[in-house]
Amino acid sequence: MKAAEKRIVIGVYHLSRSFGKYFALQDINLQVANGEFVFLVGPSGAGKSTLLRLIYMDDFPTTGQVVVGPYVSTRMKRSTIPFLRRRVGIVFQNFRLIDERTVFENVALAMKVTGAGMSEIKRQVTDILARVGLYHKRYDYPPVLSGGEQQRVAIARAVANRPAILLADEPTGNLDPVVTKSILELLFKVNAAGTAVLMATHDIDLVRSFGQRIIYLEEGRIVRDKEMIFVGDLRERLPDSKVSRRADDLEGYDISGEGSGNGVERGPRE
Amino acid sequence: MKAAEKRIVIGVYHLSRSFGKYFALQDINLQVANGEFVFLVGPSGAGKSTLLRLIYMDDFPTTGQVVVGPYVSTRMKRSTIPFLRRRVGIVFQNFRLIDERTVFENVALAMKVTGAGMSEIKRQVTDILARVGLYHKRYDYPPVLSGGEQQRVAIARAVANRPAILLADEPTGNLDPVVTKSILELLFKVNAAGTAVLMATHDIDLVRSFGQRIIYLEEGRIVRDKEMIFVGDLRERLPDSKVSRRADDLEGYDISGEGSGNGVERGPRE
Amino acid sequence: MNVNAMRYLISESVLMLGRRKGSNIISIVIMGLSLLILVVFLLVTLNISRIIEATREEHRVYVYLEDGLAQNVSQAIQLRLLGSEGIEEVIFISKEEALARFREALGENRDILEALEENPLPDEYRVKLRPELIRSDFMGRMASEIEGWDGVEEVRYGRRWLERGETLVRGFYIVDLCIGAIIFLSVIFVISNTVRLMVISRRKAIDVMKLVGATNAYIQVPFIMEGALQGIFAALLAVGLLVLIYLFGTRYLSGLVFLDPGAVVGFIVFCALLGALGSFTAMRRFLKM
Amino acid sequence: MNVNAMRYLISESVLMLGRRKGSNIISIVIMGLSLLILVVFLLVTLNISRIIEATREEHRVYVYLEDGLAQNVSQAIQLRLLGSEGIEEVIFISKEEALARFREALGENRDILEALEENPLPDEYRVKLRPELIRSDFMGRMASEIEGWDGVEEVRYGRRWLERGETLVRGFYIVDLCIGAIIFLSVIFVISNTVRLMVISRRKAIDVMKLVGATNAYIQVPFIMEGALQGIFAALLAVGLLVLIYLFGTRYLSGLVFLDPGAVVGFIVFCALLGALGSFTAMRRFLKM
Ligand SMILES: Nc1ncnc2c1ncn2[C@@H]1O[C@H](COP(=O)(O)OP(=O)(O)OP(=O)(O)O)[C@@H](O)[C@H]1O
Ligand SMILES: Nc1ncnc2c1ncn2[C@@H]1O[C@H](COP(=O)(O)OP(=O)(O)OP(=O)(O)O)[C@@H](O)[C@H]1O
Ligand SMILES: [Mg+2]
Ligand SMILES: [Mg+2]
Repeated sequence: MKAAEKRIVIGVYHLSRSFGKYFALQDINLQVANGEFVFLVGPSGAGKSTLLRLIYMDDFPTTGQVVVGPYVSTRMKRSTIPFLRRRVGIVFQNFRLIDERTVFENVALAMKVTGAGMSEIKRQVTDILARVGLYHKRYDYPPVLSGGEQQRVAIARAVANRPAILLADEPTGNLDPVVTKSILELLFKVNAAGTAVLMATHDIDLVRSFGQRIIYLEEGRIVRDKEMIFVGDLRERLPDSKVSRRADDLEGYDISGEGSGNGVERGPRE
Repeated sequence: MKAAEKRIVIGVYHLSRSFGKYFALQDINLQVANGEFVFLVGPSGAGKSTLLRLIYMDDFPTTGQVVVGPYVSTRMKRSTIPFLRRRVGIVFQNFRLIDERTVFENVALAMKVTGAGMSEIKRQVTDILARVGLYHKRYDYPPVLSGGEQQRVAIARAVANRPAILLADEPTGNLDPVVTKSILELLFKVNAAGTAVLMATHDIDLVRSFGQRIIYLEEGRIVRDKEMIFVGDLRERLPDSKVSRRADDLEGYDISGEGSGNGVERGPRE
Repeated sequence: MNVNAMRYLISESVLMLGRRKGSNIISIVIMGLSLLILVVFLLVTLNISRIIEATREEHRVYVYLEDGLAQNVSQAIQLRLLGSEGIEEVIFISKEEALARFREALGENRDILEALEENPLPDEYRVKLRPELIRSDFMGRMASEIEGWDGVEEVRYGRRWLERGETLVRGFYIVDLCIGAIIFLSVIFVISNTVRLMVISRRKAIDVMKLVGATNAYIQVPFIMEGALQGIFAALLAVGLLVLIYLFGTRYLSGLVFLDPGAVVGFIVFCALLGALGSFTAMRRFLKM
Repeated sequence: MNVNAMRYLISESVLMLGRRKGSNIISIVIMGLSLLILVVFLLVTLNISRIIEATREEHRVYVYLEDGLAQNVSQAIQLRLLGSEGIEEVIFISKEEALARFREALGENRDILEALEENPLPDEYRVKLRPELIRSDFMGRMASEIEGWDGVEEVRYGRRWLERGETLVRGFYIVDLCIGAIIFLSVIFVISNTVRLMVISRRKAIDVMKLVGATNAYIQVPFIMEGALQGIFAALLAVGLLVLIYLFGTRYLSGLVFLDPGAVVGFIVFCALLGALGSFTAMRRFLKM
């Protein structure tokens, strides 16, 4: 990848975030280019979720700046935040599903708020639920789902909108190795179609095997930012030893623009 | 361990649980003896959480029976369920902390409801929070904690009461390897003091290394129940390669009865 | 806002009312019963002021004629009275008739009149005014004017009673207004806070919507429409119960009147706005991030 | 239940009230304003019935004496009246005084008396009865008995007025009771459902408590105590506002009376029970697992 092709989609500059006297993040600097896949690794309480929250601007830095596409944290108006969020898919660590809505409605919500058409929503949501293996649970409510199922609904919602950027906070925390592999496969596929992915995880072993860029966070500081050493379709790096029974669900996923629009460049609509 | 010493603390007999036409569990039979440490492994949606819920009697079998100590699911009166729960510590997959209460109060709650004295509660909660490395967060509310921190609060609450049985549903799902090790250490210690532990997890790799009894669950059925092949203090089996920075927190944990009562045999009080 | 957005808003609103039926019904019933107090109060006030109005209509001005007046002079006075501003009806009562009526009015004290040797009463005209002119100031002016006419001995209009009555009615309306204001404010407050409790209980869903990129308007509108619908249902409940109370009441009190249809429609619209406003103010707190 | 349990219950209750201040305050204010309507209604009813009572106390029985009675006979009648059941006060009014009073009472019509040649009125005793005996049945019996006495010509007690007044007062009390019942039921309903909404919003915490082994009683008691405390605060709010309204009202209406202290205490206790009951019924649904 040549420097000329690179466009920075996430930029974090001299960022600190403190809660009272406690610094959850301190002097963070990092940049993520379009199409990059970055792991954010660190022990519990290192500040991974806090960093992601600052990127989707649910929280703002104490000092420093976050730049996401055209949006700059220091010049952000409250009314433009929704348009940032529509370009950023988010898998929350605690899922954040709406208990009173079915699986289908939860996933559809992310598309509905952008003003997408009913038929497009229906097609896309059906498709994505099939891919995460939950089509048969589409009329169930989140409280009756297993932990792993809830996590997959959260992932489906995050990618439903074909976002330009995907932030995933511990997206495989409740998943068994087989499903973990299929979810990673899905994330890689989304990435291969041009979405920049920033995935927080504590599973160093899982992450190391891909030889991908890894940012190590410890006690609120970046202790190491391993440069990307592998370029290409990450799916080739998935361990073959574990045979995925559910891998078939994910076959044929193509996010690269045969749908109604180019997911990567989708801007705010009204 | 000779057969004569064994006392069955959890017995599950010909148990099935269906939701509508869907069978979440089918013809489950298993027994856990006092002091045993059993892993319950299976893919997402296999029915692990459902099985645990049936054991702490938050739900009841469609057919079959669950026996926990003196409590039998088919003869259970609603008013005696609390006394069962006081002998069973539970780590919930979704933590189930009370958002409006501090970390300290959440952990204290499990002891308070048994009618324990204030000073005893204070001593024990302080102690256990130090062991899980969250003493400095004792006045914080769960919503501001990181995922891993919340999980450790949930674990602290489950063991605070020195229960006879500990049910742990994915207790390391949100934890990095270092904290995972220290938490396992804690669970093993609790087990070494006589508490029977049944821990659900999808992390087969983690589990295999201990050579402990593993029950494999798949699509609601037990596909394999590997007999216990290792007896003794499981801590000896913890991998030494990962140096625990927090391991010191867990030193000196002794649950075997120097407190106000014998945790294993604590019965209902009023 | 395009067609999809409209459809989204409508489907969201319907979804919201459909789920959580339980607590929706609770709030509607809370609101409905609060409103019932308000409409019962309005109905009572309406009927009492009808009675006051009826009493006022009974009021007459008495024009006493000089003794032994020629009939044509008397008739000229009657015509002149009928031509005056605000006079609706003029009835002639002869001195004999007047005495008979007085005797009757005295009731148990009527024997006092037995000592009379001749009829001391004059002929009179009983004048009925337009109800809105039955005020002491207007009647005072009219009385002194008519007293100046030829053949008119005196004009009486029950000044003391009128003034006393006016004070009483004014007192009633002040008390009524105070109670009404208290009820009104309480009901508004109860309703807007009931809606607020509902919104608070959905805080989690609101947060999620914000996080997936919903604009404030997109989040608010379904809630506001839900608040409005709750208001309408509550108003219908209150009006329905009021009809029952009215039907029950007419069995004991004849002549009871009901709120007129325009007022009922206005009330329902008002309640819709109230529910919407309750939602709106409750939402604003959350949406300020 | 041991000492630890007691301490647990108290500390839980205090904890609950302390946290979630916002929605607690909302419910207390909803309850307080609902109760305000109730107490305003009670205050108005109390004062109106005081006025009715005062009017009733003004009522007199008139015992007319025969003309030209010897003074000792007249005095004997007075003594006999004073000795009769239920009579509180007897005042002698001479025929001259009676005529003067009558003239005054006639007001504008007084010139009719100018035609009189002699005083047609008799001497009389005005008799004041104990207020609770001012009922047409008792007074009818008493009147016909006294009329039988020597020297008594006639006894009058304003039978028609009394009967009309009794009908009116009975009508007022019926309407008042109906409105009171509606307000009362509405207020009870609003309060118990407000508490219920609060409990519903804490469902998650209740579930957790059940899961860590709390008995139903241990879960319920703090909620019930919280409900009771909310009821007490709401009652205090309502009474406080009522005091303000009362102070404001006394500037315009002299002689206004306030609820007596016993009633206020009873009201607060009643509200505490109401809050507790609301919590209790709301909890029961959840605790049935
Ligand atoms: N709003 C807040 N107020 C106070 N402290 C906070 C707040 N948010 C986060 N923290 C603290 O900041 C630290 C970092 O939290 P964060 O959630 O980012 O950790 P994490 O890296 O995601 O950990 P985990 O892997 O356990 O999820 C934690 O110690 C947490 O308690
Ligand atoms: N109350 C319920 N109603 C309907 N279906 C249910 C209910 N509870 C559980 N299920 C279904 O039963 C299956 C087993 O769920 P369970 O939570 O036990 O899985 P699990 O083994 O814990 O999975 P995970 O590792 O993902 O947590 C799931 O498919 C779930 O959707
Ligand atoms: Mg986190
Ligand atoms: Mg589970």
